[in-house]
Amino acid sequence: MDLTGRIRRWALGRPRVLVIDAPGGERFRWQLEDELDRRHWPLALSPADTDLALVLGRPGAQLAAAIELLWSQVPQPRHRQDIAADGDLPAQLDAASVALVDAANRTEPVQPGAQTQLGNLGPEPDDVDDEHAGHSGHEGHHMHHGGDVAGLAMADTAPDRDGLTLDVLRVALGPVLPGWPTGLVLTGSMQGDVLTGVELAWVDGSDDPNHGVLQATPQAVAMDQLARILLVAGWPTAAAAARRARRDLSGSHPQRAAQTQRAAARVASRVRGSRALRWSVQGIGSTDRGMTPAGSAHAAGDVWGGVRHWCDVAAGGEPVPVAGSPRSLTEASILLEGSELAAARLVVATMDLERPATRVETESTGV
Amino acid sequence: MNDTLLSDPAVIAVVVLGAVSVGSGIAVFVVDSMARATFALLVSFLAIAGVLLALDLVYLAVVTALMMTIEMAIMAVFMIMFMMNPAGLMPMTMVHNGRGSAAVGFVAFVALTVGIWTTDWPSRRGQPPADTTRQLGEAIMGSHMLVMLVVGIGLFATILSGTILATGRGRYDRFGADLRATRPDDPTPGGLPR
Amino acid sequence: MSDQTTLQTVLTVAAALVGVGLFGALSQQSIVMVMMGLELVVNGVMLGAGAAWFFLTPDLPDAQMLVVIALVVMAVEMAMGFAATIAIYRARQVDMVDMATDLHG
Amino acid sequence: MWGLWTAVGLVVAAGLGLGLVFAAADRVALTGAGPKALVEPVRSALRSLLEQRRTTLAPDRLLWRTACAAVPVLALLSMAVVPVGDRTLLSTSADLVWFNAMEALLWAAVWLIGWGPNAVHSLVGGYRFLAQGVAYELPLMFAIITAGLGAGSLRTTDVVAAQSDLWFVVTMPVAFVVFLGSAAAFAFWGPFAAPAGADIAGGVLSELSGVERLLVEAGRVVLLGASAAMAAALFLGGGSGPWLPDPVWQLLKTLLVTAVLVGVGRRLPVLRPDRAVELAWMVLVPATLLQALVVALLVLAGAYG
Repeated sequence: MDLTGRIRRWALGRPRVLVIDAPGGERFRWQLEDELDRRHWPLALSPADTDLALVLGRPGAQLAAAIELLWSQVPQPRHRQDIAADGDLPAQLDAASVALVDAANRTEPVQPGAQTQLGNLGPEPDDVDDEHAGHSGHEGHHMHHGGDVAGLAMADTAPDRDGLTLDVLRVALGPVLPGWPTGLVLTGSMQGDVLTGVELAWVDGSDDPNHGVLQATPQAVAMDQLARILLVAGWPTAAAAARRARRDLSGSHPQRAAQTQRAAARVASRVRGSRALRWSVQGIGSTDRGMTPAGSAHAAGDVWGGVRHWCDVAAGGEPVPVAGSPRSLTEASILLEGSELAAARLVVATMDLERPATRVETESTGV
Repeated sequence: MNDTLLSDPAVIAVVVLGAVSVGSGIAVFVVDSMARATFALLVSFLAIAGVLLALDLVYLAVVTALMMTIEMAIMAVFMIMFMMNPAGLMPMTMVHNGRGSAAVGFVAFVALTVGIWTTDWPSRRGQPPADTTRQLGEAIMGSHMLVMLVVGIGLFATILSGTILATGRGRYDRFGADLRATRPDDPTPGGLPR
Repeated sequence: MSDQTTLQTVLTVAAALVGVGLFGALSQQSIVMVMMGLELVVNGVMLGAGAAWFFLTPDLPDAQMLVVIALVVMAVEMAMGFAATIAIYRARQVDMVDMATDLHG
Repeated sequence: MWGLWTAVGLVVAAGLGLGLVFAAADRVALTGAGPKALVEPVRSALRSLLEQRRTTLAPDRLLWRTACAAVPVLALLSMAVVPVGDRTLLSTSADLVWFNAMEALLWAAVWLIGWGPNAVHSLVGGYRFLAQGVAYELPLMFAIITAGLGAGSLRTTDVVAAQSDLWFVVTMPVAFVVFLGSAAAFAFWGPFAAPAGADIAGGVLSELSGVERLLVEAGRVVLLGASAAMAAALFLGGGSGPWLPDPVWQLLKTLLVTAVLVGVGRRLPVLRPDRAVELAWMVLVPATLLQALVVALLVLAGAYG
């Protein structure tokens, strides 16, 4: 093998991975993430950062279309692989790695799509053109003619919380984002980074008949939720620790049960005891506005309450009765109204959202 | 002293930077995009900072670069807030009385230039100090202290009046009509326990 | 180039900046753009003061002080300009000088 | 006297070297993979070189690309006033302000990286960076000026020389901590990484790939490395120390600062900017002003010789 080839292989030896899990594949996603952690393959945050796109499970038609659009934005060299649940995971990842190096050896003239970010993936491809970031004209006032440029609509104005009528952008978040429930799409207006007119919907998700069956202890599920929250909150080292604890919890090593429990408790108490995290997320998504029914899982009603709740469950504490804890999308969208983008991401990551049990055709959300 | 005050490379640098400064100054009003206009203005300032650097006014040059960059970055936010079409995706003109303004600008330039080239400038008086920054600092803290006091008070007044003009909320909005609220009612709470 | 020619060249550049700035400040409709014009004028003043210090009186700090004052003027102009823009916009949804003149109607 | 090009080359090499060290330490702390992770920055850099540059719909390409290239250049320019041994590439009478000005120019560059690609997450990252920049600029300025105040000079070599009796960190602990924190904020790293946060899909970095991502990432770590070296020079006495030659001491101190910065920074979650910004305005600005007052009084009392 020549030197360039060798360098290329070495350089791509730790590809950045975008994991796209069709709903229902949680348990399998855990295995995949464990394997990625073992190999030190980092998770990509955006298509621009991606080398390998791994698709888990069988995405439904709408999700598949979204994945297609996202894939079009990934720069070369790249490789996309559908990971089968019943296959040998390490072998599949090895194959993906080899295929990536092959892709790098071919010089394909394909340009990545000129779409904006994955945050712009709407439920329908047509919606993508409606989102448009900073380049905002004031359609609503003075001599501006509105219309659109490069297929992008100009921004409109609307009253905002500071009493200034400034630009609003139509945005759509999801269905694929890091730390985001795959298949969930948030549409709304954004001023600066404040979201209004929030609507939530699930895209069709999975074609898998085993959809939605997660065979895991509540403790492991809580640890997974914690890992997601920590990723969104920007604490990668703690998120990795939570993933490790999740692996041990979902593994079958009865002889090491006590050790596993101690490790899980350690992770939970580290997160619970973090003053910086508490200071950062306390009060976000607070339900003071009286939107949440009493007895919800979120004792304090904010993200920090949620974090504490998941920590308690993850540490193996008595499973708090979570009467009606999976929230409906309507409830969630009311909670997200008027929150900042970061706050909305944290709130969604903290929530245990109810997924539709069967395939749902989403009606147009009226973007 | 038979040599010139500025070395030849320095003269070339000054002339080139001057041309860049004027060129990007013109670009401010030519480009369609507000983002580009803002950053063209920044380039103009940075070129002038470069000239000041060549003239051995290091502190002033660096402070100019520092202040103007911050100003332009903040201006960028305002431009997105208030400008229609800040990215210039749709070319448009937003001028009034362009001809008259151009005439005024041109006449000012010509008048100044004629004055500059017809004046018999005196030759340099005295020697530059070893440390120009120290010269300025000692002036500020010594002979010209009054100027700095006035400037300081002026800036303080600007902070106050600017905030009062810009904000839409007063203390009655934050602490209630009788000012009795223990915690201010703000759209975003912030990080301090208040 | 003799020193006098260099000084005159630099001052001409300063004069050009003042001219361009005047044009911008007078012709633009948007308040933000008007402010940019004014800033260019002050930019020219700064250049002139710096050149005067170097070529004429480097032993005195006065010209340096002038540059400092020009910087302060720019900062004040910016701050007050934006504050006024927000105030007008809050009241009238207007950010153009032409429309702001209607205020006295 | 060094030749100009030798000096430039040395500064670039020192900057890249310190950046690489920082990146390696950061990667070790982040992955917990042990010494094997030390080569990861090199691998990432090569990977970026292999990668295609991408574009977005209706970007402002000129400003975007220029800004990406500006980030490493500015980081290296700030390295130019860091004293290596007892001299700097660029010794002006206002070194400290120069260092600060390069960080201010970084504002414009990072803002443009967020603005350029015309994408939601990227723009939000740009907004966050500006808010962060405004909030940390003043504390940083006061922290740097405090060191200058103690030395009675804005020249970094004078600041190092003034610490022959007593390291400035003893009398200026607040300034030292604020300096390191602000450096992290300007490189949007660690607890101040909100402009590139995972919640906005990488924020200002979300649309970068290939060479551009490499340039920006390299600029960030070079700035952090340069800041660690600057902190060692301004507050830890630069190259002074027994037995070993000066540059070795300086390198050791820089490595120590790097290790502490990485160790503390990676232990914390990202601080949400809307909260951290209030802390900066209401606590750090008064604290650094008080620090400057204390140092001024000490100067009057003749504590710095």
